[in-house]
Amino acid sequence: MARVSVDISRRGGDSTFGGAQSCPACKQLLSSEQLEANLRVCPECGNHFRVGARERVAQLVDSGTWGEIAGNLRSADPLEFFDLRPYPERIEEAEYETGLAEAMITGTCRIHKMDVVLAVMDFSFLGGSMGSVVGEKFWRAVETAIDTHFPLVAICASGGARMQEGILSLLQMAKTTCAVELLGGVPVPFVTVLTHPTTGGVMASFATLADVIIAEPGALLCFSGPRVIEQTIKEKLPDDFGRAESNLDHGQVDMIISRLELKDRLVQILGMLEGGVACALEPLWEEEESRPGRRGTLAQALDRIKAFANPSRRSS
Amino acid sequence: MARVSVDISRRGGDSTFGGAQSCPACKQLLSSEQLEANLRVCPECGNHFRVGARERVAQLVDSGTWGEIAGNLRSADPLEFFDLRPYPERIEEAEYETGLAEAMITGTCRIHKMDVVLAVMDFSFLGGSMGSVVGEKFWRAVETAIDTHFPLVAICASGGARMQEGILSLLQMAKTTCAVELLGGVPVPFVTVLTHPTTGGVMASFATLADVIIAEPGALLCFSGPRVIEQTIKEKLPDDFGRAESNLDHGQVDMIISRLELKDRLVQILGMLEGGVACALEPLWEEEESRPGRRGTLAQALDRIKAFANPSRRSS
Amino acid sequence: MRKRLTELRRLPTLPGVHLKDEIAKISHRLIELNRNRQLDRAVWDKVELARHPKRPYTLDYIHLMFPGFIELRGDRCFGDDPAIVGGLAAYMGRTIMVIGHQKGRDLGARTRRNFGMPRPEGYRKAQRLMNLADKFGIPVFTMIDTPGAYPGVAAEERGQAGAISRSLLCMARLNVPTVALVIGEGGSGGALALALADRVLMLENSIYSVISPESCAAILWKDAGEAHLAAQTLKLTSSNLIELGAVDGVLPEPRGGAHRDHEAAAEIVKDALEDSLRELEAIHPRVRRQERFQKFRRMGVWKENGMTLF
Amino acid sequence: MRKRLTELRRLPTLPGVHLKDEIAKISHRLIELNRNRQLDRAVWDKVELARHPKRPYTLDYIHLMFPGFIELRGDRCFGDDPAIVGGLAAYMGRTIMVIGHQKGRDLGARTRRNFGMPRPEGYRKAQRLMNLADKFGIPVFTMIDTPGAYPGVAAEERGQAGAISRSLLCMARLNVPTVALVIGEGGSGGALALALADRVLMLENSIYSVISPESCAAILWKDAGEAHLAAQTLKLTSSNLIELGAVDGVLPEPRGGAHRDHEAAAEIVKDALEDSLRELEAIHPRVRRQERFQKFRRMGVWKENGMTLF
Ligand SMILES: [Zn+2]
Ligand SMILES: [Zn+2]
Repeated sequence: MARVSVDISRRGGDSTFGGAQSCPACKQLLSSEQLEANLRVCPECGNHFRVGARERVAQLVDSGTWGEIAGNLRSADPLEFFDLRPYPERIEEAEYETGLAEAMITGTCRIHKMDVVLAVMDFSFLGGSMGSVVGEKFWRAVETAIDTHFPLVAICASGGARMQEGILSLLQMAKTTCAVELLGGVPVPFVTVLTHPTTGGVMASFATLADVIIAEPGALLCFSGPRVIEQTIKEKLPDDFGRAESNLDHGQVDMIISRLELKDRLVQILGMLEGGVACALEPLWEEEESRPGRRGTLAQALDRIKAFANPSRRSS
Repeated sequence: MARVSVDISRRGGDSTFGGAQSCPACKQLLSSEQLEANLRVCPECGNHFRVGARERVAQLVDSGTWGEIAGNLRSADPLEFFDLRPYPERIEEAEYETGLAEAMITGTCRIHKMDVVLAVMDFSFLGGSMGSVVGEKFWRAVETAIDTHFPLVAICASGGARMQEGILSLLQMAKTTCAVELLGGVPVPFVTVLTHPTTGGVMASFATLADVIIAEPGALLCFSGPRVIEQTIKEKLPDDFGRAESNLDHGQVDMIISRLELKDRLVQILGMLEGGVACALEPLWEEEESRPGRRGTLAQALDRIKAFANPSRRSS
Repeated sequence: MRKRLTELRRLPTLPGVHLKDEIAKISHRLIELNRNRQLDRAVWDKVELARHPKRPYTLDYIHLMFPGFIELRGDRCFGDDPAIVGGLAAYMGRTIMVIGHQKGRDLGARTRRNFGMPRPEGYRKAQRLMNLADKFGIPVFTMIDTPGAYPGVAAEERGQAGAISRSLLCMARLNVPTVALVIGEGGSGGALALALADRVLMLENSIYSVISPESCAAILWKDAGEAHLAAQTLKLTSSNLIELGAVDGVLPEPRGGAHRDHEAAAEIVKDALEDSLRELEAIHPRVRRQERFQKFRRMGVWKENGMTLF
Repeated sequence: MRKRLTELRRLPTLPGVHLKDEIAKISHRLIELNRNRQLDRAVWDKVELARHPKRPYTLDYIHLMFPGFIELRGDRCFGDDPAIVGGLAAYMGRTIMVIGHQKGRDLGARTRRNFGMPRPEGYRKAQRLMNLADKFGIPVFTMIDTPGAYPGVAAEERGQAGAISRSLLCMARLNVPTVALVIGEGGSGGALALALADRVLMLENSIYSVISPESCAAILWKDAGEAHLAAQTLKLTSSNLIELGAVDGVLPEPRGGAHRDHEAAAEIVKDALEDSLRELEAIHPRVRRQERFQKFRRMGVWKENGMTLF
């Protein structure tokens, strides 16, 4: 499970420091400002650097619309876990270094004026590992989505389960899955964006249970990380193992979307799914049982669909 | 589709003639009586010869319990199909040669005292091809199963759709599928036994939609027949292509059962599924909506389950 | 003469009597008599139109009919089959799930899309998308254009038959309205797998058949050269099929065929889809399902107690 | 001393000041102080018992508990994975669906069954069987005994992650009662995939963990030799887990461990299954599902507004 040790150095390294750095893919020297302005996508070669959770929110969300959910949750230390260092110390350090309280932040927001519940993971917080707080935050995000009927978007980045919470971290896979099932019963649209890297327990629970699964280019997406597999088969894996492109070929994700297009595309996809929900909630026949829904959103949904500025078109 | 031309000579040839014949697998000379007494399984090597529909009924059904359903259906000639010979003439000849009215017979019966609706196909009637009559007979068998709550067993043997009925034969795939969906809504258990050969439209409709799929040893089970594939890839296929054993390895069937055990096993499997149905129909909580069921069959089902004389056991 | 032939066939085979040549001769004359060369040509023209390399394909219709389309890929098991495309489309101010065979226009695309011959992954992707549509109350629109499911060893091993049967079951099960349109070649079970719909429509110059004329001729006439005759005999044109009750409607094509004017063809399809959905959405989902079952139940012609029933 | 370590770590890295050695030394002393060698050994004994090669496996329990068992195979997509077995079992006068990891007893069986490490096909078979059980109102009983899902390239390509997540979703969705029992090694997501149940039980000497002690030691202690310490730290024994609220019950084993007396162990499991099902079947399916959701919702420990919540 906990694949905190996934090798991410090849993909971009730590992107939160200031100053210039060279793109690991094309070696181009890039200033921090340049990178940030381009959503941390290399302007030369399109390599996607990692993005922190707060920065991701800033990239996606209409300014001033973010309302954090469950921001006051903090990890406890149920196992009194101590390896080379005590778990609380690791947490403290992660808080100090990332400015985050946990590996996931959740909130309501608007994206291109569309109401959305958003959950964003941050790999730099203990490898984006999923412990009790991540599980509970995801659950509350789902609850909010069910209450408001806002669609849920989860931006994933995780090395897997958080070993330091032992079995309780494993059980977050069950917990988040139950949440997805509840969400599907409404139904409220659920879309995940899998970013580099998403592996282990997150990949094997809510990340792959979405209605539509989007991957970022080049992202490593797998259950067992390359190192674990290399140890098993005693062979070096090819570079494209588990990458987004390979996942697309193998039918595991719906599409790969460049971060530069993500915001527009997300709204299109959610609008499409909403369009179905909205129309289905305006029945032409008499209802036999009352159904919790939100009448009157049809027009809103239709407006969104009509408003497609840049429809995606592919030819043969 | 219509794979009437599937090569079946390797597997046993025509087994309905009298006199001695040699087993195509082990070359042993076998008398007709010997073969019939052993359910047309070679006593030497276990090779399964083809069985006609009437003989299959005799093998499986408790004596005197067969009540045919829809025995008065006959093929029409909606397309006025004429190739080298008119379709009605082909039908007449098949009737004459097989003593059957169509490629499937259906009826209610008891198998080891268990009420069952049984549909049996006969490959010697125009290659077991599925035309309008086969589709309608299957539909009526399903209707009977829904009305009586008797489980449905279909013994399949078919080269595919009956070309001479054109599109109407293709649409029998849709028709039989709709029937399966209706049956599943009750639910009534549905088990298929795939015998040599089952291919084309039958394989791609009700044959593979059963709750439990049983295959006879060595049976060729596929969608496209070996000849069609050989023409496509310009290579000779291996002998085991599409055989029951390969289907089992590839996860397409639940089990392979020797014809000598089929009757006992069928009743065990049906009893197991019935046990679930029966128990599920005896709720411990109060029902909110009335549910069509058959109370009182619990004891009957339990008796069947308890009566397992030879439970199947496998060790590691 | 036909009677004579039947009698000849019934004669017990006696040693030394060689009836085979005689039978073959009479058969051949019968075929010739039976042949209507004019009809033959007319039908074969339709076959060629249905397969015309410039005919609009699924993605062309999607491009022309919908202001927005988001392709969804993969079966979540093994792969993504480019021989079937599908996704969410913006349609008349709402969402629709569009799924169809895609043959590919140029050689590269044709190879990649396997000439529109799906493997099991394609049918599993279709099922996934249909279930997604059902969850959100999104109607399903399928376009059919395939020579048939791909006949390959690996496709068989991964369960081609079960992939088709479960695609059929999935369509039988849907609570949302479903419309299927044969836009080109409706070949065998590989086509039907996407055509168990509330409304099954055909374009005027499309064909829909249990087997390709070529294979049929090879099997029944023992001569692939008789494909023209087989095509005529199989009754695979839109006018044949509407007469047989196998499809619910035929859409006229622009003069000369859909390949002459893609835009006009798309306009016709769009209107037909709108009409069909308006009709279907007025029906309660449960009733719509029942009507779907009853429609396919009625497919077939047989004799019962001496009467021919449709 | 722990504080001193933390402070040292917080010091900004100054050129010429080499704190790493200092930190490592203090860390090491802390590990030594923290280590409870007696507990260490007791926990490791459990790990070895849980992996004992003579311990009863899923098929042994099936053999001993049920008068009849019909194995059902295949995922209908790609293959049949012998690392997971499943089928219909006759149980207390009714039917039950039994599904479990199977490690294999001798070398041949171990190889064939991949040491109980499933590929995606195994989880897809499990889903198929659970859905079949749901259709017929048959309760589901799972037995968990795996080092984990198989880490292989092909398994990844065929969607190991999605196969596990959908197995979890399938179990979350079931309307029938579900009972899961960890009989040996409950390793990671590959174990959990079969353990999202109304009742999750453990045998006394089984273990259930987010990661194997060996891997955990290699990652966190940078030393696979610290597996004993990792095992103790991970709290993976049945008594740890019941204390953490991660499982609903622990079943005692025959004296010395289940491997000493398979029959007695099977008897214990049978009784526990009976009790669990009696309890669960008295609950309305909808309520049972809700309780299942609520149970897993409560899994986890966190601080909120300064209070620690369970
Ligand atoms: Zn670059
Ligand atoms: Zn023999």
